Amino acid sequence: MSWMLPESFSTFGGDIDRIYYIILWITGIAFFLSEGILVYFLFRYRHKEGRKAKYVHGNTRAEIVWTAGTALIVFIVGMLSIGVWSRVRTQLPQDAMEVIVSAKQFEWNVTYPGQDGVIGTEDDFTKRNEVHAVVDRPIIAYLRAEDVIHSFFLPDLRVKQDAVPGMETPVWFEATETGEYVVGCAELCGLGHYRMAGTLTVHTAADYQAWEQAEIQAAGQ
Amino acid sequence: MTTDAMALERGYMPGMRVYNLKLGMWVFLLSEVMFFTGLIGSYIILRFAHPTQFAEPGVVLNVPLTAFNTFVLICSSVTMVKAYAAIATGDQKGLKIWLLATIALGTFFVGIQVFEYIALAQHGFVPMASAYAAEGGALYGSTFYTMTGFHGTHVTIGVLCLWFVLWRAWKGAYSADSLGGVEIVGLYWHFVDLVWIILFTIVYLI
Amino acid sequence: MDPQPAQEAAMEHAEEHKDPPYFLVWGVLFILTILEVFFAFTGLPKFWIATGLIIMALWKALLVAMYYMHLRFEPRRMWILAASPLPLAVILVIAVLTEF
Amino acid sequence: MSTAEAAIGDRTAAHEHVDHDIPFIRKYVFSTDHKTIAKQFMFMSLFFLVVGGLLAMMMRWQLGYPSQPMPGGAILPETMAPGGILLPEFYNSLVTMHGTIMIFFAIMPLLVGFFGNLLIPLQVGAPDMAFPRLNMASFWLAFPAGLLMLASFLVEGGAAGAGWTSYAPLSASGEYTGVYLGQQLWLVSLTILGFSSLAGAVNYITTVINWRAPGMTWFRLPLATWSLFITSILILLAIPILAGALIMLLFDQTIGTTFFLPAGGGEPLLWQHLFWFFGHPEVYILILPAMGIASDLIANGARKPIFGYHAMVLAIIGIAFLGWIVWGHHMFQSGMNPMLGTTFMVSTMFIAVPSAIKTFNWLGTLWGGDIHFTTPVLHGLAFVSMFIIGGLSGIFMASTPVDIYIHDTYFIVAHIHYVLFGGSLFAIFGGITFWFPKLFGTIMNERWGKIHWVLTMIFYNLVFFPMHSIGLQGHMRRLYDPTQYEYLEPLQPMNVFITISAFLLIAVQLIFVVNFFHSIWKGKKAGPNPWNANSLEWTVPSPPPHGNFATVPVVYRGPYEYSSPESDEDFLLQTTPPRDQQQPEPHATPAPEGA
Ligand code: HEA
Ligand code: HEA
Ligand code: CUA
Ligand SMILES: [Cu+2]
Repeated sequence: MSWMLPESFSTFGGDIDRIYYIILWITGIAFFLSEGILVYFLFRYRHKEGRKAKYVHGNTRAEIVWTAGTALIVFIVGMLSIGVWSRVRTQLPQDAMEVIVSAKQFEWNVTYPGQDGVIGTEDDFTKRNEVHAVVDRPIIAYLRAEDVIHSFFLPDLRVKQDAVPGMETPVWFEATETGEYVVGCAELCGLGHYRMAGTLTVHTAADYQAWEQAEIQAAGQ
Repeated sequence: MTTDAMALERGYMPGMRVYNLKLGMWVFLLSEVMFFTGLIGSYIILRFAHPTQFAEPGVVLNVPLTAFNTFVLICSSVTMVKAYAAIATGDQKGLKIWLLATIALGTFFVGIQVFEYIALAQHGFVPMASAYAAEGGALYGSTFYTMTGFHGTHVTIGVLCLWFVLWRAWKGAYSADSLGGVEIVGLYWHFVDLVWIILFTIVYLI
Repeated sequence: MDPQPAQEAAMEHAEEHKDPPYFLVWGVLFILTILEVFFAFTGLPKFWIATGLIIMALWKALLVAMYYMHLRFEPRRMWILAASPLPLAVILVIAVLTEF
Repeated sequence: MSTAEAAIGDRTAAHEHVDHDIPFIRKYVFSTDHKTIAKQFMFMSLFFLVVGGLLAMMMRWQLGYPSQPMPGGAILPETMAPGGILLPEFYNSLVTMHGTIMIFFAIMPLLVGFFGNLLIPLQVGAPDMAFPRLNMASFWLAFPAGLLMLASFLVEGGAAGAGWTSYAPLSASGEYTGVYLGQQLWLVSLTILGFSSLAGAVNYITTVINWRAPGMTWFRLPLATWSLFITSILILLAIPILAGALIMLLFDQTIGTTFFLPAGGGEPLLWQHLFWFFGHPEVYILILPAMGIASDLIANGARKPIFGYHAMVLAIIGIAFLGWIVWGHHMFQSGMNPMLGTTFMVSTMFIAVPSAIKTFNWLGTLWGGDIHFTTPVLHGLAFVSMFIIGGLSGIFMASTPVDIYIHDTYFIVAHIHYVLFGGSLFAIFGGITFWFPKLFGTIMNERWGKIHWVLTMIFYNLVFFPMHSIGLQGHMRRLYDPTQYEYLEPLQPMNVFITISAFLLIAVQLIFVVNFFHSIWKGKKAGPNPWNANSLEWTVPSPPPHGNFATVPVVYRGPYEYSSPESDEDFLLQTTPPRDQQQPEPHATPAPEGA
């Protein structure tokens, strides 16, 4: 039972988590405040012989206070969120690596640019359920789907974006540490939804070079 | 407590100053508005998203014929409202005649639409993607038949209701101060006409 | 169960002094329809054709609602009731259109 | 007092004999009496509540003991659970049908079909609904719709398995799920249910607008009726959109149109927009009546007027209005235009404002009260405290960046159940206990009611509170076997814990079932006004006679005049004439002494 988020390994992961914790504080306070008052009233004003309830119909000032108060709080939360959201979703990074992630029941096919570094040429090569990226270097994945809607989910990097057939949705991230991370499918996509898993391998630039060369060789044969 | 005294004389508080049947019909028509919003809205959105899937006006659809059909439906609205006006002045004969006229025009409208469907289908303009062979794309067929089809169904239901009202009129069920049935079937009928006015413009002319 | 429209019909007649001009409205609808058809095929830019046609269509729809559905002779709250779904319809279509 | 009792006595007598003229079939089966129809809706939806609960138990078994034979699983056919082990496709059907049945066939008919039918005519002072026959049709459409939904389990290919949201294209073509007929039955059934809801809505709206008793001005309506009225407007305008979408999807499934199939140029996102444009108002359809009921219960328990009655009404209207412009918050990660996402986030955030107004006014109602902890009140209080949790978790998801991570995880599942079980269902339990006398003339057993309440509160929270936590660890929803992801392995003990609690939760519901049926036959007889409440339904005998009111009641004041100095008791019926008019009006209903 924990309200903490697992460690995040992407550049914007921290911002997302910060907003989460801010909201956790705000709602936490709101929670203990309202539930506390509730319980206190229940105890304080429980039925006793001869007690007669106050005969009041409300209080306009109180109404204004909590209306305005709540409005202000949610407004602030909204404003905080907009910043991160537009950073994550509305601006794609320059000089990023590019791959095409094409989802289908129940696998992720990742197409890499290959030698020329351009996608859509014949030297591209495709790996099944394997995403490879370089640490501290942004990468854009162009999400496609061949059959139904899937959702490209990298829990450790705070990335989630649906892959919709008939659309190409770009999603980007920048890993901050090398290692192996899980790729999951977050949108119900059929009986194999639960096992539509892949891996994200984040290399150092050098390792990535080596791996890419090896793959190109393999594709060559 | 003067308000209560007044309320007492009035009996139930008629919040709309409109009798139940009529209010109920209006309320129902609001939901009909949203229903056609769903269909027409989807058409607008899909067409906006995929212009190439749709043909220019007049290329596939037969505009003159449908324009004439629109005219027929408008006429049926006049006859309907005349039926109402007739009974409002207690004119039983007028009521029956105008109702019959409305039924005739409504049936005629549906007839022309069926004829139009057959003609279109022969040119490969069909709802299903697999067999679609006309200009534009399958979305055109899908949306066209769904929208006009549901409107046609509404007209057909309207005609059936009109038959029922006519039958009751024959039994002398209506009079100048009891014309609820005639009025609400009229409301429905005019609404269906109204929807067609929009459909004709959006589907056939734009 | 249902109070007969007697008093209510009476009220209506009180407000609407004589029969509304049903046939006049019919004439206008007829002319507008013809105008629409011709306007649709004047080679104007698509945008203008669309706006022009929609204006005419809404005009016709309004005529039907006002005169044939007697909205003109109903209490104002009926107007509000009748207009209530329109904003929602607009919101839905506009919002989704911004997608594309 | 004797006179009053007498008056009621012979009035019932009169109506008894009227009742006897009605043949059995018209009285109990094809009845047009709103109280009978209410009962029909209640029994139907309680049955579906049990079904939905049992489906949930099967899901929980699979999640707690993935791919292990479930006890008694052998009774399931090979196509569902060979060797008692659930198949993934059957799990998907379970999730889908659980969600669909609970929302459309349990909670919605309970709140709208049952409470709407029972309360509206009684609380506005009408003899029945405006259109009794339409009302009957409403039930006799809902019932077959439910049977169709259940039948889809038996057809070849199994029941629909694309989630209760049935996202296209997964739902639009059987080749993706192997479910053909099942999905089509799902679509047809919901379309029929839509017609049923529309019939109801038209009835409720007309009745509330036109059939309020003399003196029952808008701001003298009980909040239960207010919320049901606003809810009906939501139903009236939201259901048709769903119906349109369902029909288009059905055409995609059957005759080969391509509205939502990208292969033919369709737009999968269009389905989501249409569905959620209906779907979000729908979730408020599921909470507003509960809010109204809870308000009535809490005011009655605190023996105090509702704090800020006008604010409460405005909040209901505000929630209903805002509910129309937030639907996109279900689609933040769907590939929807991010700018649109921003707008939807802001509008969603502001839904918290009217909800806050309501929450704090409930607290205000308790402040300075003289709180009697009867079972209905306890359920009302449970509603408030649980709705706060569910609502606050909504704020997390409303924040687009946070939603990136928690979308489609168990955090959402926790939210769903805190608002729908903790909110709606607790209000329903409370409402049933409170108005039980108006249904069967008896009172439910208080002791067992309280025991059921305590145990439900405990186990309910043990089931759903941990779901927040596993959601935050990245546990996706609609996941047949979480152990497939090794980063979810550590959560397995928690899943087992949830499953065990879930079984205990449904087990303690038996207390309610037993109490319910026992009280129908053996329950203590109730007077007209066992809870000393004020609104019109408490001025007539329990159960109210056919036609409800012997004479048109006259209303002199609001429904929450508890502890008013005007009366010697701590309650004051809406029909008691004010002190300045000594003699009650000739045809005003005499105020019976509270039993
Ligand atoms: C009864 C049903 C109900 C209700 C009332 C709500 C109420 C709310 N819901 Fe919920 N929702 C659902 C039923 C409901 N929801 C369901 C079924 C789903 C899942 C659908 C699916 O299957 O995908 C869902 C999903 C859902 C999502 C999509 C999540 C996702 O899929 O990624 C979002 C996102 O914004 C959301 C938000 C909200 C908000 C902001 C409210 C607000 O109305 C809550 C407002 C209430 C409060 C805020 C608490 C009281 C206020 C105070 C105590 C004052 C202090 C508060 C502050 C200072 C903030 N809901
Ligand atoms: C009101 C709605 C409602 C209710 C009450 C419940 C009740 C329960 N739900 Fe669920 N649930 C949903 C609505 C609801 N649910 C929805 C909408 C979804 C999303 C579906 C989707 O993803 O598509 C969902 C999804 C969902 C999931 C996620 C599945 C997944 O994503 O893989 C889980 C998992 O544990 C779950 C569990 C439970 C459990 C254990 C209960 C238990 O509380 C059940 C306990 C049993 C009862 C409450 C009934 C007892 C009966 C009575 C008390 C009445 C008897 C009285 C008489 C006969 C007189 N539900
Ligand atoms: Cu792919 Cu779920
Ligand atoms: Cu929502």
